[in-house]
Amino acid sequence: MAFTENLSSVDGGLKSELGKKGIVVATLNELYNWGRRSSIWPMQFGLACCAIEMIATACARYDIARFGAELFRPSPRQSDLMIVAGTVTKKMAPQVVRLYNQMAEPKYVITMGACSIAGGPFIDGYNVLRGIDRYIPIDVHLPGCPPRPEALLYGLMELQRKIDGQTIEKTEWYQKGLKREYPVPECGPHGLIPKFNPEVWAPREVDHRKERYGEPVLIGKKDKAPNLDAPVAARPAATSASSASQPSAS
Amino acid sequence: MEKIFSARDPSALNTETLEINFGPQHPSTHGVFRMNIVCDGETVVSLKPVMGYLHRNHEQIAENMSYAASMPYTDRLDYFNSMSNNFGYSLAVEKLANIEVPERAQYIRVIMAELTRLVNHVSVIGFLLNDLGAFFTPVLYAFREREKILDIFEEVSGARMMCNYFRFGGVKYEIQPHILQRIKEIVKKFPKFLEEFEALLSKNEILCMRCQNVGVLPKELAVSASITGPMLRASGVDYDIRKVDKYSIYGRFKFRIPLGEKGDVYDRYYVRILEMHESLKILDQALKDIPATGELVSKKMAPFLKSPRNFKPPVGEAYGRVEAPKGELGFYVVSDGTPQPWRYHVRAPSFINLTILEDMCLGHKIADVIVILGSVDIVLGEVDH
Amino acid sequence: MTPEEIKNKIQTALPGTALKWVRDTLLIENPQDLPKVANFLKTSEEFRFDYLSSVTGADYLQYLEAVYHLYSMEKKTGPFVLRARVGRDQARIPSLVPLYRGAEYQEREAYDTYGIIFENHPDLRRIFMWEGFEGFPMRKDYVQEDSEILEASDIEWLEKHQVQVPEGMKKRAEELKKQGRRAVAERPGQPEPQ
Amino acid sequence: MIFGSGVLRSMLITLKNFFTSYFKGPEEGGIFTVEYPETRLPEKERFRNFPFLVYDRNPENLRCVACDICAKECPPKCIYIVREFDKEGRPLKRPAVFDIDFTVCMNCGICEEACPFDAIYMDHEFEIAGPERQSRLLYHKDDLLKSNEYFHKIRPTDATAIDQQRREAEEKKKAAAEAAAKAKQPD
Repeated sequence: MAFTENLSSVDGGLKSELGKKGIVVATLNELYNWGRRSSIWPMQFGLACCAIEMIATACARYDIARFGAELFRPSPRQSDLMIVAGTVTKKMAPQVVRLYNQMAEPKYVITMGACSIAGGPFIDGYNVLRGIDRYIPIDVHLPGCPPRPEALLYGLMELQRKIDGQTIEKTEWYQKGLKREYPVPECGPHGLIPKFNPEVWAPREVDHRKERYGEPVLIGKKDKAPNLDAPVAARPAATSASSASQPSAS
Repeated sequence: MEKIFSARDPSALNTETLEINFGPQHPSTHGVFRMNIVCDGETVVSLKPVMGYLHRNHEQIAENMSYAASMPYTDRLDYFNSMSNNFGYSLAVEKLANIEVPERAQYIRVIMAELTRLVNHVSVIGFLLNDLGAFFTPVLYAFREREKILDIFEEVSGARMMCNYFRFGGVKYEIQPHILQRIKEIVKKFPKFLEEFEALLSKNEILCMRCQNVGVLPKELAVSASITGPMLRASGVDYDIRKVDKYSIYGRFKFRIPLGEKGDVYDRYYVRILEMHESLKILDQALKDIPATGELVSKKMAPFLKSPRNFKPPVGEAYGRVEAPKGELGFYVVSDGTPQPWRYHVRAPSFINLTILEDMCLGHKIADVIVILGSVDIVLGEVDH
Repeated sequence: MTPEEIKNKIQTALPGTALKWVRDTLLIENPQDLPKVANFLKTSEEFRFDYLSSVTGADYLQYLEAVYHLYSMEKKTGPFVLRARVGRDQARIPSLVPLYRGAEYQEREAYDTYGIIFENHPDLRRIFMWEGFEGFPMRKDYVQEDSEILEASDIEWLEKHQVQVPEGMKKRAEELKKQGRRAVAERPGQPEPQ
Repeated sequence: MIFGSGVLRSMLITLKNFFTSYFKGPEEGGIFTVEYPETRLPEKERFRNFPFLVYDRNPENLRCVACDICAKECPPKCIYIVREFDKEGRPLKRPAVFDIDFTVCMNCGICEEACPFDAIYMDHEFEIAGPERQSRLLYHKDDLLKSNEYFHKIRPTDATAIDQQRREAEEKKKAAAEAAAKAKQPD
């Protein structure tokens, strides 16, 4: 495919010339990466809305099988790729981290959709984790709410590109003493303990959202309750008197 | 040797119940649903659902933003049918602020809601059959049809799943004649697909054996447990909010309400198929009667499209409900006269339909639990809201 | 039937219940009367409200409220709305589960989010949040944690699991601990720009 | 009926679908797959993914006036705008910072609806993915700016209607200004 980067020392012209004669020249790396990149087995693991788009990607129209990734494994032990498809809540986060720990090397993670990247639209919820990258490392972030099935395929291609860049000598999983397992957070009295894993994630240095709106926008709650007991004056006007005036630019 | 002899005598055997944790990561729980099942051998003795793994604080978030800004969040409640969720929410707010909806918008709303019902039922049946062991083929067929309808949604509203199409007092975009033509084509071709889909497995012996007399829900229990939607009607209770409330313009259409006899899994499966036929009838009539022109949003609400934050309904409360594909979807909104609602509550059908999951599963084998759960038709976004 | 007639009917059938109309809904002034009234509405030939559509809590600062939407599947009428008010500290309302099974999860939800205790509920546990979660998050006075500042308990946990914690974060957690505060979410000090 | 005939029938239907899908077009329920990177589905005009900012002629001439309405209407609050000031500290009608956090944006299209200056619209671009979250997915003003021609390309109907509206509004303004000038002259 067009996007496959040629990493071997044999130059492309000679290679295609040989290819025409039926001789395939490949480095071990290429072979190794080709094999891995064409058989990424994702885990059958849906959390929320994005999971439906994930299923749609697996179905006839988008057909993820063209990328060798149609084999959705229900068990983390047999899968290479975890597609975190949907909102990760604080209650679910320990399970997600545990699933990641159970996956065999080499393992990759795609966060699909805004929710799993940073909490997305539900970022202000009291039970919503602001991004699964607080606990586990992520390979490809795929924004959208939900991303189109094509976008998921694009994310998968992005991951394939990443795999193509790896070399057999330097891959982490052949190094001694590698243990890509991360401590599983616990449910505490106010949220998860710890709030994030500083080895994996650090807060943004400048967080506009926090500066501008406060931590959650929700804290400025109202201090005056409506009085439903008061008698209704005839039929109330449907909307308030304040009309929608065109806002001025000043 | 002694051990073997004693094992052969069942009375001497020391038996224990087995506790199984089912979920939250399991391919057959339709999301992050979890059940604690106690089994005696393979028979279910007790079943406790554990939810909240997708509790996204929809109510809390909605209480802190303007009324219109909650509309895209309702899409994400039951992410199969964003249109009917929008419908329920806009009905509630329209009731609260006493807003009229123009004629053409009413028709568009009904068309969209019924298309959503088709999408939902067809995919639910696909998943149910998938759970029964017909691995993925029915889902493939179902999603093929679903994609065609999603194309319509995308063309009309701009998004495949999260349509955010309804506005208080109307709908957002105009629906062009060529799109109506395409909907007509889909409606024309759908019965043929349904026939095939039905023939695929309805008379299949394995399906019949696994579905009939499994997970029977008696009429009285269904009413007392507030079950709604196809599940209630499969138990033989004639209650469809489209007929009872005649909300929007449903009073104008002629359609029947399919009812089940026994209330088992097969009835629930079949009621859904029949409901799709009725939906097609409604669509047929709506597409014939829809006025060619007309305003999309009522005059009163048109200025608020541009500035949703200025919309302040009067102090009061309203409960709007619609017959969503999964059951009665209700929105309870209390206004305090400010742009944000004081209280916003969702009465999620699939959440309440789960109440009697244990009653239906008791005494059945553990493999039937999955089938029964599939026939309840849950979507976790709605269960945990 | 006018609201006044309905109210009179209930009061003649159940003497001693204090009722009040709030908008189009019936407020039961003593929450302990709720099962009685609901039972009457469910069983009386005239009403037959056999279907409890929705149960929800609400926080009105001075008091908590439970709202019940009743419909009749038999007569296809409704809604009839009941509400009961309780104080914030002793929020106890008798459960309607013996009458309506459908209230089971909804009451658990109201307990989870508002802390209304439903007496005689067969299984009153948190439904969405985990056991051990403190506070009732839908109440208007609930304060969320600041999810970007580590606290002393987090540091302790991380060190137990041999995770390196940057010094700055440690210092901040210690300061908080000294002050005896939690890292809670606050609005920014200065008003919104523009 | 013989036991097992139902099973056979199901299999026949699958077999029929297997073969007919080869010879029929997508409209008849046949070949349906879109081979994504090479072929693409026709883009729907109203499709919305992420917002972008429209400019006329050159990027200096952007329509946004930093009025902050979209930021306030945005449901998940993912837009941050800082107004630009000139050297004397007077506010200018343009943003100095216009950031959209794509990791929070929910593609609802409310910013587009609320904008009174026709400055922000929803894009069709969906091929956004990357390993970096904090730098890559926080889009700044320069990344968001796209020309009016691009807008015309992706959404011809809307763009033409909006151009028409803007022209009319401008003419009205001009006419009003002229009328005002005329009214002044006799004095």
